[in-house]
Amino acid sequence: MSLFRRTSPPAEAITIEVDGRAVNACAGDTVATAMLAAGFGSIGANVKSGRPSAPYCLIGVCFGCQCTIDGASDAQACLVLARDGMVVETPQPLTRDGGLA
Amino acid sequence: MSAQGDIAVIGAGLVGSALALGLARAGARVTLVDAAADDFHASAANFGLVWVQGKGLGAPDYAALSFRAAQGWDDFATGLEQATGISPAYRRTGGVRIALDEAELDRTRANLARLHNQPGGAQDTEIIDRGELREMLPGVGAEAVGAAYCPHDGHADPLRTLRAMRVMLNSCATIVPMQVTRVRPQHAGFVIEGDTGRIEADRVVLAAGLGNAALAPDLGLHAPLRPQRGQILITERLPKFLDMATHTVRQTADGTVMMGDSKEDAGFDRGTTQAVAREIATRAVRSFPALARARLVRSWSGLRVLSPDGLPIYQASATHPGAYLVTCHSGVTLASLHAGEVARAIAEDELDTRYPEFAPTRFEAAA
Amino acid sequence: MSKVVDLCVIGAGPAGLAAAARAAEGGLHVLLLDEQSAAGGQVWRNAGTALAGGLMPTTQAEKVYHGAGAALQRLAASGVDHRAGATLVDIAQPETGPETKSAPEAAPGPEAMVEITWRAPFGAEAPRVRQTAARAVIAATGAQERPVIFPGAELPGVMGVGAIQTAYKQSGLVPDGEGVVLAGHGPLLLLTLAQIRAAGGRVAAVLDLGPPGAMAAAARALPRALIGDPALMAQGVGLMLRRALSGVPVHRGVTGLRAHGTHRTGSIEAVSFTSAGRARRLPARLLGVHDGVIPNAQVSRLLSLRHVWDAGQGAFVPVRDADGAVAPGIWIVGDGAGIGGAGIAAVDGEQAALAVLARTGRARTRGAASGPQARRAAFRRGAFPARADGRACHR
Amino acid sequence: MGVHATDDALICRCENVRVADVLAALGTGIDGPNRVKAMTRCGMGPCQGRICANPLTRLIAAETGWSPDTVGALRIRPPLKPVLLMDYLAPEIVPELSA
Repeated sequence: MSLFRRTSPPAEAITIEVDGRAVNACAGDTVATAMLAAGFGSIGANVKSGRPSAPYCLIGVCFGCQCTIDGASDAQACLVLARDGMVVETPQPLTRDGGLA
Repeated sequence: MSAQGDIAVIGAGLVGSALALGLARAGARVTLVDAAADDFHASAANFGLVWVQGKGLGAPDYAALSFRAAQGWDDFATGLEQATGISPAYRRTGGVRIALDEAELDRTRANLARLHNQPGGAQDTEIIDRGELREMLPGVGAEAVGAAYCPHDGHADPLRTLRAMRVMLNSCATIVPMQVTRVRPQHAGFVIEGDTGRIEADRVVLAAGLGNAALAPDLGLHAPLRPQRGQILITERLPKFLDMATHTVRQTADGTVMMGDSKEDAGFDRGTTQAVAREIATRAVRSFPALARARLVRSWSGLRVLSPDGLPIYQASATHPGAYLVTCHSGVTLASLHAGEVARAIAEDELDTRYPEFAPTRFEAAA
Repeated sequence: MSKVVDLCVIGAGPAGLAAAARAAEGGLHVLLLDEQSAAGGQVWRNAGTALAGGLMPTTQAEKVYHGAGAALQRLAASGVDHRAGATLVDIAQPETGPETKSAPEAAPGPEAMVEITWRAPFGAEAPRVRQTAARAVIAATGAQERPVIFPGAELPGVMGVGAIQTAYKQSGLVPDGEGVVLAGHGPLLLLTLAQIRAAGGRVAAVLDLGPPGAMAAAARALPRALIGDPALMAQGVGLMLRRALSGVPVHRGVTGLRAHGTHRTGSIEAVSFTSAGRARRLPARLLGVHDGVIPNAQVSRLLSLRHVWDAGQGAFVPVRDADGAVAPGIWIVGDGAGIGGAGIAAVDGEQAALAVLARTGRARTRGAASGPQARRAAFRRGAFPARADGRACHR
Repeated sequence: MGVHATDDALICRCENVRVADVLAALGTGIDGPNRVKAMTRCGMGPCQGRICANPLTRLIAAETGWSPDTVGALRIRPPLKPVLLMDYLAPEIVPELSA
C-alpha cells in the first residue's frame, strides 16, 4: 500500500518502466515522486550493504534515490523529470511495494 | 646510547607512526608528536602501492630496500591485524605497469634492461606481451600492448594501515598533539617547542615530511625537500574486477577504484585541476574500459615529499648525536622496514652506518 | 564546449533568479545552471504548474508561491541562458591560492576568469561534462533540511518533512492511510500537518522534538516564515493551525526517538520514543522528521572559504563582504550564505548582480542602492520574514 | 548533538558509520572531522558529507567541548556530485571506449 496518494487533478498520463515492470505516472512527476506514488517505498541502495534505500530529502542531497535511468547510473531519481518510456533500474531489484524482489 | 631512554618522533603520518612502533618494540619510551591540524597530509593522499618494480634505477640499494620492504609486509600486516583487529588489506598480487602504446613499452623495456645490468638486478621484473597481459587481466583495454610484471608488487590501504598503527601506538607510546615550531639541542638531549608547550627527549627523530626542511638545520640535519603534487581520483564501489595493482589504477579492498600517478610542480597548493583529472580518467578508461561507466565520487591531491634524487634520506646528525632524519615518498611501501630494521637502526644508533647510501651527503658531492 | 560568459549563476531559486535576471537586464551574458528540473528552487518548486492551476486551487497557489510568478516571468524576459538539470561539478578560481580564503581585498582585473565545470542535463550526449569560463560567479545553492540523527533514520519510510512538502509541490502527493507520524519542530512541520489534514489525510501523532514552547512559537512564526507575504497570510493560517492540531495527539518533550522496520519493505513498522518520562511505541508506516533548515555548504566548502558558526542557525555560514563577495569574482547569495527565507534571498541575489554590474562598469541604474542600504530598505518593506525555524533573522 | 543520536544511530548513512564509530575514533589528535573521516569513512560516500557534515561537527564539538569554529568541517573536493568517468573524457575518445 503506497505511502502517498495523488490529490491534484489528473495530469497527462505517462508510463515508465521500473525493473522491467510498467509503472503509471504523470507528466511533471520526477522519477522519484512517480515511484513513490506507485508504491515504491525505496529506490536506491546503500553503496556498502546493498540494502534498499529511500528518498529522504527529495531535493538531490541525500542520494537515497540514486539509480540507473536510461543506462546512466549517476542519476538521482528526484532530480530527473519522468518521461514516457523511461527505463529505470534500481540498484536492488524491487517488488511493487518497494520490498526486495 | 642504549635503546632505552625516551625518544620523540616528530610527525604522525605513515613514516612517523611506523618508526614510533618500531622504536617502542625496540624498548624505547616513545613520544609521538602529532601536528594534528585535522589533516594527514601526504599519508592521506598515498596511492597505497607496495611497489618494487622499477625502483632504484641507478641506486641498487634502493632497489634492495624496496624488495626487503615488500618481503616484510606480510608479517607487518599480520602483526597490525592481530594487535588491533584492523586489517591493512595488504595483498601481494603481483603488479603490472601497463604500456598503452609501443613507445611506452619500449621505454619500460629499456629501463628494465638497465636495471638488469646493475647489481641486484631487476627484482624478477619482466616484460609480458599483450596476450599474457590479457590472460592475467581480462578487463584490460585493447590499447594495452604489454606491461612490465613483477610478482613482488602489491598494494595495501594507507588509511587502514595508519589507523591500525594509531590504535597500537595509543597503548605503546605517548601521543602528543602539537604543532612543532622548533626542535633545539640542549645540554642533554633535545627540547621540542610548539603551540601546546614543550617536550624534552633524550633523542629525536624528524619524520614530519615536508615539515622536516624547517626543523632539520637546528639539529645539524639536511633535508633538501620539495613538494610534487599528485592528484588522485576515486570511484564508488564496483564489483571486483581487478585484484592486481597497476601503477595508475588499483581496486581497493572496499571495491572502490583509485586512479592517479600524476606529477606536477605546484608548490604547496593542494588543489585539484580538471585538466589533470581528465588525463587520469582517460588513462584509466583506456587501461580498463569497464571504468567508463563507473561513477567518480571524489578527487584530491597530496604533496609527495621529494629529495633531489627522489630517494629516501636516512641521516644521523654528526654535530648533534641523538638527532635523526627519516624522509621518503613511498610511505606505504617502506612502512614495514620503518617499523622494523630502520627503527632498530635508530634505536641502536646505527642509522648512518647501516644506510650510508641514503645519507644526504650524496647531494653535497653532486652539488 | 568551452565558451565565455560574463556571469554564471548556480541555482535558480529566489536568489539565483533575481541575480541572473538583474545581471541580464544590465546587459550581461548570463548562464544560469540549476540541477533541479525547473526554475524556482525549493520554496517556489513547480511554481509554474501550480500557478496555472495544475496542482492546487490557484487561490492557494498564489499564497504558497507569493512572488514566484513575477520572478519566473522576469527570467523568461531577461534572455538568461537557463540550463535546468545541469549539475555543478567544480569551480576553479583564477589562481587556486592558499587553503583558506578570506573575503577579497582587491577584485582581480576584469579578465581573471573563473572556470566552471558542469554536467549537461540528463539525457545529453556523452561526454556530459562541459567547461565554461565566467568573468563572475554567483552561487545561490540554497538550503537543505538539517539531517536528524536517530536510530532507524535510514530506513525506507523515514523522510524529511521538507521532502513531504516537495512531494506535494512536485506531484500533489500527500501521505496516505494509517501510521503517518511527524516528528520535529518549527513552522514547516505545522504547515505540512495542516496540508495533510486539508487534503483529507490523517496524522496519527505529532512528536514535538523542540524545547518547551517551541510548538507555539513555530505557530506564531509560520505566516511570516513560509508563505511569503506576511500581511496576506497572518489571520488565515493561525485558524488553520488550530483546526489542524485539533484531534491529533501531540507528544511533548520527546527524546530517544527510534524508527523500527526492515529494509525489505518500503515503509517502517513503528516509532518508539520517551515523552513526559514514559516510554511509548506507536505503529507507523511513514515518519516525517524536521529540525530546521541549514545552508547547503558544498560550494562554499569546495572554494575553501572561511566559515563561521552561526549558533542561532546551528550551522556554518561563509564569511562574505557587504555585497556578498567571498573571493575574487565569486559571490554567494541566498540561503546558501545563511538561512533568511525567500524575501531576503531575492534581495541578496539582486545586490550581488549589482556588484557584478558595477565591477564591469555597467551599473546603469543610478538609484539602485547597494550594500547595507538595500538591506535596510528591504527591511522597512517588511521583506524579512522570520526564518523557517521561528527565529527572527538578524543577518 | 540532539538527544536522539544514540551510539547505534547512523551519522553517515552512505558508509554506515555509527555515532559509536566516530566516538571510538576521537582522541589522541584524531579530533577533527577530516581525520575522523580518514579513520572511519564518515563522509566518503556519494553524498560527500551533505548529510553527515553538520552532525559530525556538532558531535565532535559536544564530545571535545570545543566550539564548532575550533572543530571545523569536512573539506569538500570536486566533483560535487558523482559523475560517470565516461563523461569526463575528451569527446573524441568516448564512443569506442564506452561501447
